[in-house]
Amino acid sequence: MRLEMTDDEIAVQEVFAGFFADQCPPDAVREAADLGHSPDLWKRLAEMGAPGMAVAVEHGGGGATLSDLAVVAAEAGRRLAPVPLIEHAVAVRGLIATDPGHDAVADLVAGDRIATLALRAAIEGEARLVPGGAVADVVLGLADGALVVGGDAAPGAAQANTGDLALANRTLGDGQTLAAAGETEWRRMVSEWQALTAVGLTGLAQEALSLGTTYAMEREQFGVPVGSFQAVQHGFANVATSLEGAVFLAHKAVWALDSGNADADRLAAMAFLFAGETAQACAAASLQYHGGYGYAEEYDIQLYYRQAKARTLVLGPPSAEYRRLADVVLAPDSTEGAAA
Amino acid sequence: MRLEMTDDEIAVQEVFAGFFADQCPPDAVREAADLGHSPDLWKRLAEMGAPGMAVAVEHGGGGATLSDLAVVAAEAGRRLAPVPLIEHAVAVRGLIATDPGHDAVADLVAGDRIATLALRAAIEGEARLVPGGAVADVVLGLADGALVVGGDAAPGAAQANTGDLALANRTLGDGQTLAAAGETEWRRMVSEWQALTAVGLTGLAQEALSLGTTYAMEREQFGVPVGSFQAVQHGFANVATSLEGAVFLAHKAVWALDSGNADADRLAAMAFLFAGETAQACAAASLQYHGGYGYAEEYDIQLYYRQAKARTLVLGPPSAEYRRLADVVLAPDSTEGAAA
Amino acid sequence: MDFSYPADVEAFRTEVQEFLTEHVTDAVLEEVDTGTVHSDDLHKAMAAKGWLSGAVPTELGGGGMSPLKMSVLIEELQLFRAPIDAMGVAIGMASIILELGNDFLKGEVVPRLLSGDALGAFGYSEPESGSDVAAAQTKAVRDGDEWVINGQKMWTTMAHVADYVILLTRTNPDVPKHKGLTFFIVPLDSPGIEIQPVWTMGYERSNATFYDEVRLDDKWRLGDVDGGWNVMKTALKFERGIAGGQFYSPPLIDATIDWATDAPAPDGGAMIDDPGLRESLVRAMIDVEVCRCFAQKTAYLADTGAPFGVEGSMTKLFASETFKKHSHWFMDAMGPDGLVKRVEGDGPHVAFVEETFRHAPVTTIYGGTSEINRNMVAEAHLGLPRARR
Amino acid sequence: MDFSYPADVEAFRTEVQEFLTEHVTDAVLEEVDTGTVHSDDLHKAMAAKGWLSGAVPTELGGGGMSPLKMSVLIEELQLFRAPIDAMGVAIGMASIILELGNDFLKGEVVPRLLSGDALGAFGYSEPESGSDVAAAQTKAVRDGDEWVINGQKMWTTMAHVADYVILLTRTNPDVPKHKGLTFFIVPLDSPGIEIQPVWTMGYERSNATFYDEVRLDDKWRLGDVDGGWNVMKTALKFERGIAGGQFYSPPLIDATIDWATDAPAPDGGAMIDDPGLRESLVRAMIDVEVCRCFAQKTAYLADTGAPFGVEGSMTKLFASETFKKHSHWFMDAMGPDGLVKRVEGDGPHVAFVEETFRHAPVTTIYGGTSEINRNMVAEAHLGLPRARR
Repeated sequence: MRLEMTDDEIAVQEVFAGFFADQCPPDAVREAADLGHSPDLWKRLAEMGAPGMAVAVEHGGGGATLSDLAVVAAEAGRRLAPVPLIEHAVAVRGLIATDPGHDAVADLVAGDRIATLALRAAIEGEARLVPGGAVADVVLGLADGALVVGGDAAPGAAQANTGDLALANRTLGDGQTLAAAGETEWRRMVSEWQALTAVGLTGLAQEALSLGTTYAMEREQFGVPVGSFQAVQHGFANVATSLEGAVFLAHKAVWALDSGNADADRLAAMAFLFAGETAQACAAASLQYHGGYGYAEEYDIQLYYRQAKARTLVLGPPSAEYRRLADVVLAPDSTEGAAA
Repeated sequence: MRLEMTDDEIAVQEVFAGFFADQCPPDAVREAADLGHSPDLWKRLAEMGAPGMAVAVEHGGGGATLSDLAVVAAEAGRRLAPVPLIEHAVAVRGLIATDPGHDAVADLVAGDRIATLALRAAIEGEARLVPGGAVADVVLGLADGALVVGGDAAPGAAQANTGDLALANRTLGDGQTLAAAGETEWRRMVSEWQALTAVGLTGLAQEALSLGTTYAMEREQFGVPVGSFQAVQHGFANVATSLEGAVFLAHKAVWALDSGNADADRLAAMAFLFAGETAQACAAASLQYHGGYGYAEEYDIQLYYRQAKARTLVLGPPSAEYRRLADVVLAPDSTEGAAA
Repeated sequence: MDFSYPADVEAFRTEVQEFLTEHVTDAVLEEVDTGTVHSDDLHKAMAAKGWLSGAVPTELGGGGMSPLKMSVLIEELQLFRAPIDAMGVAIGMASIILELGNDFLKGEVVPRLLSGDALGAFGYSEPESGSDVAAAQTKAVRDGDEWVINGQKMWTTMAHVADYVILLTRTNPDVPKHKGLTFFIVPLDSPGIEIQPVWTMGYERSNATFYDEVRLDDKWRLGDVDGGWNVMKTALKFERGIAGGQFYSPPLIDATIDWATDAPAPDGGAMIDDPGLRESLVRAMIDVEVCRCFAQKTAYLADTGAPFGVEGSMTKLFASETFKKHSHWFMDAMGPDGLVKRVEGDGPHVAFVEETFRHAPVTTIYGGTSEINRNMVAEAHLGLPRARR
Repeated sequence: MDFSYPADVEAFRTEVQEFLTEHVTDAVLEEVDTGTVHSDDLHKAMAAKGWLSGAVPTELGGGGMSPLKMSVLIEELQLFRAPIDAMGVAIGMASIILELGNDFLKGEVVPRLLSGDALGAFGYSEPESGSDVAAAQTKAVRDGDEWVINGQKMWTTMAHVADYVILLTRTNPDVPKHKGLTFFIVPLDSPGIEIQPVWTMGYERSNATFYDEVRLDDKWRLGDVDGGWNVMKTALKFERGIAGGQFYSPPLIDATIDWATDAPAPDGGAMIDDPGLRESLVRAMIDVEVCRCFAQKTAYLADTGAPFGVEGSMTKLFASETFKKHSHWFMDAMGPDGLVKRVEGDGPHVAFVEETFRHAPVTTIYGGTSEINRNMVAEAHLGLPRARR
């Protein structure tokens, strides 16, 4: 047991915290809003080796664990980085797991091409509102029970959306089949996406909360800082407490995936759902305690409010995921149960 | 339009506020806990004419409106009166509406015998956990689509329950049929019960809130009254605001029933659901701000906490009622719609 | 109690509905979607109906439309998604001038406001004073018969299309903050005024307005020198009677139902059959009924001449907080579909849930934050002591 | 991060589970249901296992069971619905005495507590001082080698079965309130002590204890005269390490699932298939996972010697507030069935949801209210200034 970052992880965190602070200030996020993607930021991330860092060395990757990648995901989330880093990483890992000789692997690991994952099964060959779909060269997804890799061209334009994400519909119907019965492989990728996105959402939430408490201590009304009112303090305390728990649970899910824990899928879904709600709650509290200014485009907290919602909803309606998870944990033959 | 009580209603309120304050102090509620009913209090209420007050004069009643009766229901709720006043009143009205010559009518109107209403359709002839069922001589209910009046004897003992209500199972299977297709008549009674109970719950909630704010101003910690902390004030303010709305909505539902408004059933269900949630929220806030003492049996707020829940749940799981109401307001041929 | 409306008010409601059906066209809604929450055609048509002057109290020379009728008008406007800001400012500003203004202002400004020829804007908030409005720092210094104004206002919504701003200024910095304030009606074409847009998450446009050596004849002063707080209290009194915000949710609920009727559910059927969504829709409809009760009670109190300030605070708190909650519920129900924004050519009915999600949070801020309203309910309704603030 | 437990801790968990499976019988659960949340058989069996003495830090002469093992023990006890109060008091009181007590107390009291032969009770709260514990007014006045104690304590849970109470008294009324406090270990059979039951909504029994001219030799004093606040800080340090409360919800969730598996749904099928209930159950399970993470992190911090006070506050706040929320959810799901109380002869597994509903609210009060914990999180975790309190 070690519930702190290793020295290596701390080193990675410092590098990427500095990287995103430099390369991805809020104005860069605003500039990338239309496409939901910054080619320049992606290029620099590729130079850092991030797109392939959690790919095995034998496939040209960095050989890092998901836990290592999660450290990067947290920093990317903190700065709302407009790049499909998590989608790309899990798609490439999934492609290699099913077709290690696929001719796109080398380019993808290097970050010269971009991969993504359709988070919901395609309907009549079409995967709707795929994150990173506006820019990905390679799209993995589930179509009629098969894991396929689709090859249509990236549209280069996002469907305009609440969170300025690179969402686009992509065709999977004419794709190449990686596994005829590929739901297990696809589910593994979705779980990795959920766990890493959960960590990313906690990074987002931490920054949202920090923006809120900082503003509340600077802003005075009635002669005292807004942050000195007990009602404001308690509002912050509630979401900060949930956030502390969300951070632990997200990292636990990533650890479970890394270590092959039987609970990994369940924990990943739980971590994602909880982190999504918590990130929204943190952003909402900080927005409220910004008063009118939070609502102004030039303030950053509104970016976090919108993106917390969008990064949660890209998976689907939360209630659908709660019910899917219920089917897992409440199955008659489940060994789960609350006290398990 | 008149959104205040009439002078007559104010007079009724004053009489019954005094009556319940005298005759139904918290200790009387505690003493009646096992049966969930105080025969003595019922007898005195009968002497006041309350059981038959909303029955037409031609049937020996007081000829009052439901709005008048609601004034009494609010005061009964405020003091947690352990009598099935609302159940009795709506059952008698329903009996007279379908069988005015029924031989129990005179006794019931006088309050010499007690009637009640099974709030959920009987299953295999058995109505479960009927409010007032432990003491009612006459039980109206729905069995296989028919409105029946059941004649089995009152058990004289309640199933012990969270809210110390006179709950008991009653047999309707061998009852007398009042209407072979009686769902409309039964639904009318349930709506009257919902609207009047909504008013009763707001009375309960007002007293619960008052207990809480009074205690919070008397109780000092850290040298100041607990009620001077902003977090406590905001907790109270939220539930007080809902309560103000619940009071209006409950009275609107009663008015709609009295005036034959087409929306009456819908408003009654809405008023009941909202008043139930609000009463629970008021009692919960006041309990919390009592600190440990609220939890002690000798303090009254715990009575309100338990009864707010019980008086809401006797109808059934709230989610079932929300969904039934959805079937009404979301029906394709409904003229409702939010903007209606 | 009797919740029925008098026959003349019901007839007025029908008249309003017919008017709005005709005038709140898709073109008007698209005009509003430019960010300036105003349609001049609609505003002038309402003025022509006599609804602006009608709303001014009889004793001030207005039409004395009853608070009940006003509440019905405001309710229907909201249900039709019509912009109401310009109406509220015009009526409010005209009423204040008629109650406290000089003959010049009454003659020059009021007729133009009530005919719809001129628009007003509120100039209370400043960068450093939002909820604490009495902390205003914009300076007005007397210079003979003139005043010289320097400072900055924030959230001067509609200033870029308006003709007048009702400006709160500090005329005496050496007394307690409530006692050194003075109001002016300022023509927005006065030299020295600069208006900068403030765009918001909800794509509404507000403004920051800058006042640099703006010179104003004393006739533009409203109320006594250093008597601004009394003017503010009068302004708040009028504003409460014309405040919207009670019926934010109905159009959102309707838009969600429209979507759900056609949207396929994951397991077949339509989303409108989803039990969770159905429960949410009913809960939201109940909240709307509560708002309807609050709005009716507030209007009733106003109609009978009773104070309705606390009822107004509760209405605002409940309506805006439930609206924000609903905006989350229905975004969530739509999932990824809810995220897709309207793009040019879509028309005003596409993506309304998404737009609402971005708009909703500000409703718990402007016109009195939820925190301020909770303070008010705790003190004025529950009798709790003033908490530190 | 690595969330796996060391092999010896996993082995210990298995040992605990086997022990509890054997010892937490229905008879024990029924004994607890008398209202005194204690089973002497279970307590003594745990003492015999060495788990009481084991929990005392090595440097104080105890077994030095690691915080990780302690957390596993406390987790499993809660999952088995076993009473833990007596264990917590015994370990806490023994540890404080070993750290700060004199030789007499170490020799007389500690062995009896750790063997399970004697039970302790906490005597901090008073009628007028709950969260504000330092405001204690129970007086101790020196009289030669003796002290004379007069006053009243509230919430002295288990005092009616206990042998000792750790009593917070005021020995100097003329200094700031934190500086005039002194602790004593008081034998509960001392002349002048009266114990009155305080029954609660949850049917647990607590006590009010009255001290009337209770005379005590100075050897029963714990720590310095007027040094009580330091003793309190030590006590809180030990209590945090043995605090339960993280796993209230799992037995409730399991009881709900048991009920729902058999309960018919209104439209046919079983309630366990109801989508709304399924979503609630999953949400509650997620909250439990979060509590599990909090508990593990707190134990980990303790294990590494790091401070864990803020983590403890967050754990308590989150676990108790979600538990109370869950208690409402599942009562509501059961509807009228949820209201029916267990009656004599039903056994300890019937109506657990109902009992939980009555018990849950106190968990957001005792051991630090949610309000106090929010203050703590705001100040110590978020660095916000001390609000007025």
